[in-house]
Amino acid sequence: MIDLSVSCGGLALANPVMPASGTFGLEQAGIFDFERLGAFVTKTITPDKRMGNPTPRVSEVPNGMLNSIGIPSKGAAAFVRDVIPRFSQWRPPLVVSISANTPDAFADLARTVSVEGVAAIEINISCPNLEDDGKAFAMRPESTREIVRRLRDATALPLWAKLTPNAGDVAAVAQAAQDGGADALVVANTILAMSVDVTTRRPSLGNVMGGLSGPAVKPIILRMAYQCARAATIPVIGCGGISTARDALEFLIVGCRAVQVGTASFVHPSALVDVVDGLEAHCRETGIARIEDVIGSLDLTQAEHDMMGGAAPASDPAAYAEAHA
Amino acid sequence: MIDLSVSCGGLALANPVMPASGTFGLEQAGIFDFERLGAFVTKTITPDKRMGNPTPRVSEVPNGMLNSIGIPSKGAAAFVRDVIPRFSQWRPPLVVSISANTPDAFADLARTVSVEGVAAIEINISCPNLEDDGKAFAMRPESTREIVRRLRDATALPLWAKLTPNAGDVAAVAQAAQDGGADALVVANTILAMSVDVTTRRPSLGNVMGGLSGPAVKPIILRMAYQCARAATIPVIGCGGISTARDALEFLIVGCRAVQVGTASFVHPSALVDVVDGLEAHCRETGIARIEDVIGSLDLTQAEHDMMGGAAPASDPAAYAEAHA
Amino acid sequence: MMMPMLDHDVVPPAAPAHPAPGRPVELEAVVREHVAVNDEYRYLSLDLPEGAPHAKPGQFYHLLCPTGDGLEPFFRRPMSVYRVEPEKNRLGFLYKVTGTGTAAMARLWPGDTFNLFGPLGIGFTLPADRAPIVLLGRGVGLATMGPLVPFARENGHRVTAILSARAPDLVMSVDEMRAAGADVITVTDAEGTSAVPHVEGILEDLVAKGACAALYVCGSSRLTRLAQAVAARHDLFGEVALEQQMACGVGVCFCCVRPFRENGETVHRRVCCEGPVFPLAEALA
Amino acid sequence: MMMPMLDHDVVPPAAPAHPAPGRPVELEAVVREHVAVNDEYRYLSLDLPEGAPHAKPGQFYHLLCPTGDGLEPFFRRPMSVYRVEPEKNRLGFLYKVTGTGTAAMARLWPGDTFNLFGPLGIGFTLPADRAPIVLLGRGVGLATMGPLVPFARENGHRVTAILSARAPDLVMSVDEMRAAGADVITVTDAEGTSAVPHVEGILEDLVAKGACAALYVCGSSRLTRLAQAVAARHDLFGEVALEQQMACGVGVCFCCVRPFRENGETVHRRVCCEGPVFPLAEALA
Ligand SMILES: Cc1cc2nc3c(=O)[nH]c(=O)nc-3n(C[C@H](O)[C@H](O)[C@H](O)COP(=O)(O)OP(=O)(O)OC[C@H]3O[C@@H](n4cnc5c(N)ncnc54)[C@H](O)[C@@H]3O)c2cc1C
Ligand SMILES: Cc1cc2nc3c(=O)[nH]c(=O)nc-3n(C[C@H](O)[C@H](O)[C@H](O)COP(=O)(O)OP(=O)(O)OC[C@H]3O[C@@H](n4cnc5c(N)ncnc54)[C@H](O)[C@@H]3O)c2cc1C
Ligand SMILES: Cc1cc2nc3c(=O)[nH]c(=O)nc-3n(C[C@H](O)[C@H](O)[C@H](O)COP(=O)(O)O)c2cc1C
Ligand SMILES: Cc1cc2nc3c(=O)[nH]c(=O)nc-3n(C[C@H](O)[C@H](O)[C@H](O)COP(=O)(O)O)c2cc1C
Ligand code: FES
Ligand code: FES
Repeated sequence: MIDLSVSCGGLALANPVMPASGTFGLEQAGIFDFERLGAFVTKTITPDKRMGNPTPRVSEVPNGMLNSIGIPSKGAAAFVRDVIPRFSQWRPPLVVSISANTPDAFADLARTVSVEGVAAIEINISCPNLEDDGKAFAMRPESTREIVRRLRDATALPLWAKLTPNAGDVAAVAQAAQDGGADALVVANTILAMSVDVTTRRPSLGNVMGGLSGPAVKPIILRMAYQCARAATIPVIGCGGISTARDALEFLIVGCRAVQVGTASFVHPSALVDVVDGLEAHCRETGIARIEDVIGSLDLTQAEHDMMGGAAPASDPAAYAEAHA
Repeated sequence: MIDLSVSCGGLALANPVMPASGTFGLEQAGIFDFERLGAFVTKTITPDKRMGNPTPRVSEVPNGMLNSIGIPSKGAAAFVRDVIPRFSQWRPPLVVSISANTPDAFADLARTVSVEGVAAIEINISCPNLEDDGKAFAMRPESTREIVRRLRDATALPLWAKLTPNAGDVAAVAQAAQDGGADALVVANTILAMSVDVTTRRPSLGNVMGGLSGPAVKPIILRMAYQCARAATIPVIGCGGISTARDALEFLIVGCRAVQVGTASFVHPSALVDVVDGLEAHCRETGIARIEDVIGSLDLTQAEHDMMGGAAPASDPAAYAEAHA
Repeated sequence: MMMPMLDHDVVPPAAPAHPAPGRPVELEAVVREHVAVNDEYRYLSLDLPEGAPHAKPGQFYHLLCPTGDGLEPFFRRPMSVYRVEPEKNRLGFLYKVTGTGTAAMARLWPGDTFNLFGPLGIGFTLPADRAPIVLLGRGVGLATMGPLVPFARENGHRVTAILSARAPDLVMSVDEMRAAGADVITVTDAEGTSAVPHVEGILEDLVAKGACAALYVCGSSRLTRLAQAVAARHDLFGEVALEQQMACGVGVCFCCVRPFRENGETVHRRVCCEGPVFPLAEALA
Repeated sequence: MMMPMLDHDVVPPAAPAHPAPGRPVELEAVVREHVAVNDEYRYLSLDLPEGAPHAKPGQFYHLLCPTGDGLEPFFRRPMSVYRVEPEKNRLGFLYKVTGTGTAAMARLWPGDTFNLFGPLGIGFTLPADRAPIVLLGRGVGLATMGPLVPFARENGHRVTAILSARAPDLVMSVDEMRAAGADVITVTDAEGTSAVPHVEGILEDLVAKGACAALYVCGSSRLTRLAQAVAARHDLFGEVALEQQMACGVGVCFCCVRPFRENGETVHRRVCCEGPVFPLAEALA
């Protein structure tokens, strides 16, 4: 028996695999086995009812997708009443994603969803803070520290801060979230992007710009997850372009304690369970008893790999202390 | 005859297509017709001789590549003596890319390459500034403004500032470069990223992290180019994932006056000339006489496209004023 | 309501309740036949694996079109079932090559496998009382309407199909629909018979003759608005099958919404799981 | 130097000058034949379009392996020519399936087109004076060495090929090389004959017999170091064909560098355009 369990951000998870917010819902209950997940993560909810963005809301790009869904929401009250109780029929813990446009509303919402049946709160701080010129909370370390502190005071539940990859210094934002009292970091949300229909000269999204996700972002988000795992001591949950167990392993190896799978489920409806199965198979095949042993196992020894099957002599390390081009 | 000429950053270009720094060299002279390019852009040179980074220096990822070449360089003196004169046999203007790790060395280098045969200087300010804790100049507006100003004083040649997509607020950096006296902006360099070989648990690059380029980055860089074109009045040159004329058109439509093609040339050696041909063909087929008419022609009218061939009623715009999820 | 219900898909006009769709699965189908129907449309027939669930008329599959040679569709593509043959464990699509995904699909050869996810969405409901129905379709809409004819006939409904197209050679399914027992009327742009007033005349005639107690429409906003007007005028039951770009296909991503009228308010509904078949009166077409 | 030069690829050992490579082009070749040679290697023969430039021994092509069905190689893959048949306008590769690109390549069928870019790089040079040469190859190295045998024989050189492999059934090209006029010695791990001291003995014998005036090596760091030692000991001309990951293939990206000894200093050279064939003594293997 392979032990896939991990402790992560205040929760004990049966395995490190969970859905990414906005790509998962009760509608999938008939499609794959919910009991196989490490946790549930809901679509972000907002205090009030919202419509979301104009269509087209998605567009495909090479190896990825753009979305500008916005956050259509039935409001917090309806969510607490109608949705949360329905998750109690399954064992995995429920993580509720929340967002709001002011610190007050955000804190209120955190209180509202701190109810029986909710195991942790994921805070989507990639949304604009209307009290800070509309800049997203997670764009800067200061605003991140403040909002996390506010929310830390508002709830006793574990708090997972979901960062935005659009920040210039994600590692500093990660540290700030930890300082503010976050129990885990989700790295990261979608990357702001756009595409244009050359024939009509219109943006392919009704909202002009949208978030990029899927395999195309994986190398960028993996780098950020690695930087955050080095900068923070709280667990990092990798999220961005993970489609297969191999992708998940990359994130675990650079130091993530868990992963979220989003866009991949749109292409392969059973992607989440396939990743769990794949992790187990990988451990079995490589003689790993506990997935914990994979976490943070990145090998940084500088052996230049040799294309001809021998070890090449290491080159002068001093000459190598250069930036990437 | 389609008029592909554009004026851009102090130069009159026969067409808006040029190579991206580090992906072009005299070695290609036998491979495609150099006379067909809008301009030449050299690999970044540094003041002194450098070795570059350890191997493996490249790695492929879905629809893109990672590189950590570093800037191997024979030094400025050898470059001015041996390389610059050889470009005089062709008509397109020569843009020399330079970089250095201190403002002083950067300014000296700008002076050194301000010689006969050089039409403009592209400043690669994505490199670390050793006097600012190793943070790249272009990560923040202030350091960008300062270095551009320093270089502005050092040379009379047109100055193109090449920005880094790793900055959190690229539009602010663009404005700062303009304030500092740049004549054009190149948007952008590679995005910091990484990948891991799950079998060896080693980073796929000898340098651990490297720059992502190729089709995977296009939607992100296109968004940044659009933001910079709105924020600045000087020309923006789009660079990131452009492989075809359609890709180039997307950048022109969002407001770029020219484009650079990099990684695509590694897959299709004649990519640069193919993009020029494709732009001409597109203009011919769509009845456009001058490529200038395409620049900045993005259509932002909110017509929700209807999948069924009619115009759907526009939804409530107020409800749509939401952030992307 | 005291009328006998033939099937749980057959509901009284007053309160059309939607049947719950069968549980969707991801499966590898095998291409049986792949032919050009006319210059624009292709017919793809697939063998399903043993035990695969079967679609109801109006439901769709989400297709993983093959990648390669410069065509790299990323999303799945939604496609209505055109022919459902549960007894033979077969399925047919009628489709038009419009972009990347359908172009990739057009390269499938007999014997190739094709990854499908479905059946998805909510299909057509029939009125009670064996009431006569009228189908109104154009373009790709004909594909979606296809399986409604035998389904309605088997349930005892008289069916009239009004098929609209740009030119006579682009009208599809005429023979199939006739063979399945429908009266077929074709209208085309080329013959000048497809304009709204003319089609409206045909519909009014059918209503007057008692041949149109319910209206089904697909493939054209213009025709949808016409059907809405006629149905409202005569208080007819009606449904419309709608299209929207899809990512997940199962209701979680909210990209496939369209606007609907509900108690005087505009609301968004997801085409993939609240449709693709919707009450005619509520669609904002 | 007063020796007659047979060809500009044939240069005196004292000052080996490299021939200028032919101008590379991107072209669509057509698969003629594609067969498994043994459990690990495949042979791919291609028809080139009329007028395509031909490669010299040691040169390579940069291959655009087909994408599709989960294999999406992004870069081109470098591959030495194994057979060059200019008179028939044909080209052959001998390759091992090791990863994404070669797995994609392995799916090519006769009749398929295959996009190549080349010929690239600098090939082998022969010593002057019809001096006898010795080839030392292992694994994929044998593919690179392949065309050197007929090339050397045509230029009047006696050729001895020492072919190393894990097991006897993995030694390739023995018959071809014999047919082309080489003396072939096989050494294998399985037979315990491939260890460095044993191969060193064979080489020393050949030198002593006057059958080894120049050494060519490819496919093994161990054998390269051995060849360097023997060549240095007896002041022999020698070349080594090296591998490194490539992006551009033409010298502009600097990803394919390897370290070399040059006037006591370590320098980087690009395998794609300064090689892949390098002076034996200078490689840091
Ligand atoms: C429920 C449903 C049933 C359908 N049934 C059929 C059918 O039976 N026969 C048929 O020919 N077509 C049908 N369509 C339309 C079909 O989905 C599109 O023609 C197809 O997705 C186009 O993909 P593409 O890659 O060729 O085009 P592209 O333009 O390259 O597609 C780009 C993106 O837009 C989406 N898209 C483009 N057009 C449509 C559209 N009309 N509806 C939804 N998404 C679209 C694609 O799925 C893809 O995500 C149906 C659509 C829906 C929603
Ligand atoms: C000049 C030259 C000539 C060669 N000739 C032959 C030949 O005749 N027969 C043969 O079987 N192989 C030859 N090789 C090796 C061949 O290029 C690799 O086996 C091939 O690139 C592996 O690609 P992949 O996608 O299957 O493997 P992957 O491991 O999936 O490749 C990942 C990346 O690493 C690169 N890579 C992996 N192994 C090598 C390698 N050994 N050398 C260079 N790049 C590598 C790939 O090109 C790709 O960019 C040659 C290499 C070079 C440089
Ligand atoms: C359609 C869609 C909707 C999303 N909605 C949300 C959301 O409501 N809240 C949130 O924090 N992230 C949202 N995301 C971002 C994902 O949770 C995830 O961070 C991102 O997609 C990267 O992961 P992936 O590449 O595995 O999809 C959404 C992503 C997609 C594609
Ligand atoms: C191999 C390689 C080397 C590069 N070297 C440089 C460089 O020396 N200076 C620089 O400003 N950018 C360099 N770049 C970045 C490119 O100029 C370009 O900004 C980036 O690759 C994005 O464009 P692309 O997607 O078209 O390649 C390099 C990129 C690659 C792939
Ligand atoms: S396609 Fe995702 S909700 Fe309909
Ligand atoms: S592969 Fe680009 S320099 Fe050799």
